[in-house]
Amino acid sequence: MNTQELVIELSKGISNLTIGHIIMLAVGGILIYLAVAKEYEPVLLLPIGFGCILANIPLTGMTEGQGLFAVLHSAGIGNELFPLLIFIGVGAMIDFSPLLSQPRMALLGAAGQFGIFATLILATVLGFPLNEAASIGVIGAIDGPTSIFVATKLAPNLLAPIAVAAYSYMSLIPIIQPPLMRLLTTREERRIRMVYAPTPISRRVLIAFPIIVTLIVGILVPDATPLISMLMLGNLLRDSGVVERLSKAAQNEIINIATLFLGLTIGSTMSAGSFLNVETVAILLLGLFAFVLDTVAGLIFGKILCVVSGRTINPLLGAAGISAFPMAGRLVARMALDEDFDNMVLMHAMGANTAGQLGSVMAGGVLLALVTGLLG
Amino acid sequence: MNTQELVIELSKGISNLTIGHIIMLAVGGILIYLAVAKEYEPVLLLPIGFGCILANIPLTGMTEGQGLFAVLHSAGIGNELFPLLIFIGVGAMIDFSPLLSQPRMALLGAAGQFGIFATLILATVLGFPLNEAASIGVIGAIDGPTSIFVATKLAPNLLAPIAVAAYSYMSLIPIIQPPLMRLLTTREERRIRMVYAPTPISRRVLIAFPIIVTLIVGILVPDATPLISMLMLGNLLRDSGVVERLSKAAQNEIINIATLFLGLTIGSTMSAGSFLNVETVAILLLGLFAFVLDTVAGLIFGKILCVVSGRTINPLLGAAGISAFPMAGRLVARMALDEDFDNMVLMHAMGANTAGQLGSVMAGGVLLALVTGLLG
Amino acid sequence: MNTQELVIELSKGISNLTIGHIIMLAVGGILIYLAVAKEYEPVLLLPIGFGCILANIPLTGMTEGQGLFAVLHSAGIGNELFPLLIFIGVGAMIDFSPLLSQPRMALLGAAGQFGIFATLILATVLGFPLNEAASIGVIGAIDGPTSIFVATKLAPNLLAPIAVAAYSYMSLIPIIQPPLMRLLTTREERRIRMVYAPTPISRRVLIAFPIIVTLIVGILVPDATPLISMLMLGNLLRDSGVVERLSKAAQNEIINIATLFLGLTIGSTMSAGSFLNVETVAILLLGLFAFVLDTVAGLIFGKILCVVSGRTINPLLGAAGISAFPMAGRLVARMALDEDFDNMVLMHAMGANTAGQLGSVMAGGVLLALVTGLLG
Amino acid sequence: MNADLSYALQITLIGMCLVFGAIVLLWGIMAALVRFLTPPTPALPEADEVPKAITEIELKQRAAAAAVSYALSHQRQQEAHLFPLPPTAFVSAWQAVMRSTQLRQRGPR
Amino acid sequence: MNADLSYALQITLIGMCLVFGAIVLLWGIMAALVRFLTPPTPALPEADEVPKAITEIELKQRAAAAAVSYALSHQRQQEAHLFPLPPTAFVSAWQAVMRSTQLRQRGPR
Amino acid sequence: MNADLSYALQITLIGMCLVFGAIVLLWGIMAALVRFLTPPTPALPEADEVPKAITEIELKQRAAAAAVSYALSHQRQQEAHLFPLPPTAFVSAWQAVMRSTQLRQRGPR
Ligand code: NA
Ligand code: NA
Ligand code: NA
Repeated sequence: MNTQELVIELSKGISNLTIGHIIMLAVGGILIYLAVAKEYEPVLLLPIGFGCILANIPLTGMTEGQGLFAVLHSAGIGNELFPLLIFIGVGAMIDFSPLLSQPRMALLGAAGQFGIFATLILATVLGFPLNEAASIGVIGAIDGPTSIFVATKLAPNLLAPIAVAAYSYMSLIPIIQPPLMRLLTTREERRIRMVYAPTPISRRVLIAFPIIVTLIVGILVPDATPLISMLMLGNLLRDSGVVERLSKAAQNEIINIATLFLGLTIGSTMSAGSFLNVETVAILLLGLFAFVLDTVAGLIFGKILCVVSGRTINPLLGAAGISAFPMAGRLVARMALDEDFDNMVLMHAMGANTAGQLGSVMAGGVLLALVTGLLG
Repeated sequence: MNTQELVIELSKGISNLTIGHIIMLAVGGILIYLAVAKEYEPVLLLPIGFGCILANIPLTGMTEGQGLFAVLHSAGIGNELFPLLIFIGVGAMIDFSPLLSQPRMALLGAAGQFGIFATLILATVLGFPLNEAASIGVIGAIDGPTSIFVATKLAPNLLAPIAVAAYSYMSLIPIIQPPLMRLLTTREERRIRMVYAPTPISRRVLIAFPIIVTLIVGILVPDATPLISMLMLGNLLRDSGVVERLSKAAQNEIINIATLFLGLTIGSTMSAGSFLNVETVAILLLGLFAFVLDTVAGLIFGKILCVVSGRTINPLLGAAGISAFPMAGRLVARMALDEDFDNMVLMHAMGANTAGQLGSVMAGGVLLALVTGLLG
Repeated sequence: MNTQELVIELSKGISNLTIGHIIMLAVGGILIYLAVAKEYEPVLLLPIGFGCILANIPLTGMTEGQGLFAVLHSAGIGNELFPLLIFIGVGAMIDFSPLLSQPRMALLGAAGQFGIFATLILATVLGFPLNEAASIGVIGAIDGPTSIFVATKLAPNLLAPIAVAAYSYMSLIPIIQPPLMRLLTTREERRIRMVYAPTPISRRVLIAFPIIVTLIVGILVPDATPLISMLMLGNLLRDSGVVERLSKAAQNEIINIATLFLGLTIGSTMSAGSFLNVETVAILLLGLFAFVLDTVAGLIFGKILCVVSGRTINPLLGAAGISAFPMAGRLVARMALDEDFDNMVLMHAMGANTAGQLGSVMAGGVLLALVTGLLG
Repeated sequence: MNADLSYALQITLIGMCLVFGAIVLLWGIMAALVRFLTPPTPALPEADEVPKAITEIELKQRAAAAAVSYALSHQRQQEAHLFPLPPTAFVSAWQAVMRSTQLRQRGPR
Repeated sequence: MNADLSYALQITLIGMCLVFGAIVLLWGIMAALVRFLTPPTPALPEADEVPKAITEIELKQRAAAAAVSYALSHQRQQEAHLFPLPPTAFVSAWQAVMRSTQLRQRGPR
Repeated sequence: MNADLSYALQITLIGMCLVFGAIVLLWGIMAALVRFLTPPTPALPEADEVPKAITEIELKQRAAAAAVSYALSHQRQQEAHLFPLPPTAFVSAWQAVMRSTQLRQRGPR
């Protein structure tokens, strides 16, 4: 090995560094900054940002062959294992009793899915083929695992920007939603108080609920079954009360490990080569559009319900129906409190929020079914 | 897409639902009911029941290709990883000192394996080929991981009914055993009190025991090595006292995650197509036969020992030698207490029960060796 | 099956047992003894010893086909997953503030890598080809995951003796280092006291550090990126303070499970056939040579720094620069205390020790880059 | 209008209908579950007037209490405690001493 | 009698013999382990009569105590505590106050 | 001298240089990080003499304290506690009682 070869060998890292890499390294740094300094969904943004950095250091081999990220990708992304494991954990953390005790709150979980379809239309207009447009639309599910699940099935090539958009915007909920809430509702509407006289929910109902939902959704929308069933499995582990060990495992080991690996691997798909292009920018903008539209549709539907119900429903609740569990629910409750320090709508908001979670999964499954049916 | 196609696409779930699916959905529901309401081995029956339900919702794709259950099956059932991981955890929870301090209790762990072989004979008579008959017989090991391990090697096509039989009957131990105990022993026999003057067991013995057992069993019955060695590894982690971290991991993370995945995946093999047939009914009946015969053989052997020892051994202990650790041991102790509130045989029963656990694994290995030798 | 066949079938375990197996069974027993009785790195030596025993019981099939160890090997050794997961956990346990507050301590982490290269030269002289010689040299990194990572890439056939040497000698640090320390330093030198007036380290520095190190090392030495980045990821999870869940998972579940599986699988590569030969003996001796040389080089460099700094640096610190985190650091602090019960150099020693950890990873990466570059 | 856009519009129409339909179905299921699976309560206050006596203020108070308890429970969940600790142990031992002192001071000496 | 049945009978015969053989071997090993690896106890009560003095009642009491402690330890294990907590901390702090009060009350004032 | 040995010597030379180079770079980075990212402290004791007043003994004491606290924290880490418990709760409740007693004993009756 002569000196020249040596210098080439030793400087291969720097000499292969492109401007694209540097931009993506900065993007990774920004994601980590948002995670650490702003605490926006840090459990996801931090691993995504770190994975992004690693994917844009040249010649590490981590995303190829037997490299770490290639291994993790085929172990848990390609087959959707990680999103499903995360859903077991999420299910084990969700309490459906606020929804079960006020079943009409479920309605609010439907309108908040409108952004999915509107974005699908817009993306089609912009020239994306149907499968990609649908995958972009599903960012509007505002639910990470659902977005990843659908995108992996319909357009795996767009997984990186879709997942990044889903999780980044989800973490930006406290910034995106409040202006829309103020814009679309009057002060009087936001001050509407709601009666809280819930039916007591028995253990039997809590146990039957996840099983029945799995059955009904499973039979009506088979494509949504993996997602909804794992969410409901987690919830059953929790509410059954007889498998404390498994419930703890779902809420801790399983979700933590899957989250870390999912975040890193999603981040590692953000390589300059495949991420830095006009399509990504379009997807990010469309994703933001979907988020805004979900909130707008939710709020308008909330206003309709408000009128229909004789002003007994606070229209802010519509904004909680978009999913983004549990941030959206809490945000709505805080907004109502801000207007009137005595206006407690948290239980109603959590009901609408869990309904939005269910609605998002079902909307994702319906979309998958329709697009697969059309294309297949 | 015209309306007709759309209706077909959207109703594909319902239109593919067969009466078989509905029956199996009910079976899954019953398993969950037993788990939740009766608390029969809920950590296994609940995931099995839920997996069964998911396997019988049409067109979810979860058991094919890259579906969740296909992934979990090839990750941990086909290669027997999950049963072995569970055995590490079980080993880390077993205390062998009751057995070590009364080594003669070991004898009771041998008779309780008779059901394995008698069921093998009966299954052969009923026309099952030898490999399948042996897999059915091993339900009589009354030990989930052993049954799954042997069945995966000899007759993977029968895995579902065998695993379901093994775990369901194990959870029904408190219902199956007591009538047999009362039938086969007299009140006087059940009231026999036993002297408890155990040799103190030093830490050195507790550490040497799992290593020696692994060596001896491993060399004499190589086919039993994976099972016995993982059981003994867990026990060594526990008793060595120097790897607290690993012992905790075995008793918590490892066993919990493996149990959840194993249960779900076993349940997912209970699809109507492969489960609903005469063979399954025959296997379930043969499994029950094996359970009964194990208990009967154990009790008869207990009575023989009782006579031989000059009525210093309570024949009930024979029923603890069947494995089904630790339920069988506790049940025997409770039966003895029921007859005489002052008759403490728990330590003896746990000794016999741990011996039964070892005997079951060895019997499984012997069976595997003999059948493989004959067929291969 | 006639009687003769039966006897052959049933005695296949014993009849296939060779003297080599017996020797290796004894080796496994000795490793477990060291782990349990001497508490030398028990979390690794115990699983390695147990894996060694299982690999040398004939005909278990555990290391072939779909056997447990074959499965674990392809799941986590062949692709270096387990060492990298361990590094996430190690990173989450390392506190870099002693190093950051005394950056000059970093220098001590460079000299302690000399053994790597000297051993490479010696192994080449002894006739090992370059790739094998480099893998043997990397035992001198005195860091398990680094050794395994490099050996898997360069000479997977030597993985067993290299990993065993790395971990065994690491556990023997308290025996190997003190005589060398006493031999190479005078009593006066060991009694040198050091001023401790550290710069306070802000949270911002602690968070920026792992990211910057990943970037710089990643770009300069791409081959070291997987190792250094996972170490730094763990450290970032810890120091960011916003992802407590992930940090705990890294420090507990992830590292414990990976350590257990890694140990078992490494042990299982110690089969008599591939382990019991002159090469292994040579590797073990060369590994010891590397350890000794690392310590000697570190101490000599420490003496040089001592002189250069006007006797304000205790030369013992050089011995902490070899990696072997955190044992070497603690050992140095204890040696200093032994000479003078008032001489506190623990913080300086931990600084040097963490620098040694970083130096080891970088040296491993440099070696990998140079050898890969040379071999083509 | 190209084919994809036409498809997209169809999907939107059908999709939103299905989502609303599914949600309404869910509403019905939940209502039925709660009605049929809730065990009959002891039915103590059979006096029909009592529920009406609950003023709006009381309802608001109840909502507030539920919200606070829910928020607290949720916050606790987020901290991901691995097992529940008996809360009394966490009354600092020093506090206990002060309480004990107060206990002694009751009544004149 | 078909071949499989004949095999099954052979397997049963040989299998049960082997299982019993292995168990007897295990018995022997355990007895040997306990004998040879148990460190010689301080051998304090060398008086040979003492062991005989242990009446059957005492043996039963011992068995009962062992059973209870075993059952309790097992129960605790099932709850899957992730690490052992010092038991004293769980004496409720309030209890501590009461103890302290009792402490004060010892003896006349 | 064969080719491999020649290579090995080259690798050693270049490798050690690179390792030292990288470590020196690391030193520089760390120094820069600490300098530029440390937030300006409130700068209260602007009096320049104060730092000098810290005698060598005090520095040693400080080192000792840091070492002990570091060692303790590390030891605790090794025990792999899954979440930090408030230390006060672990002042044994019995200790609390004794403290309470001492509290009462202050001053004459
Ligand atoms: Na949504
Ligand atoms: Na059995
Ligand atoms: Na080193």
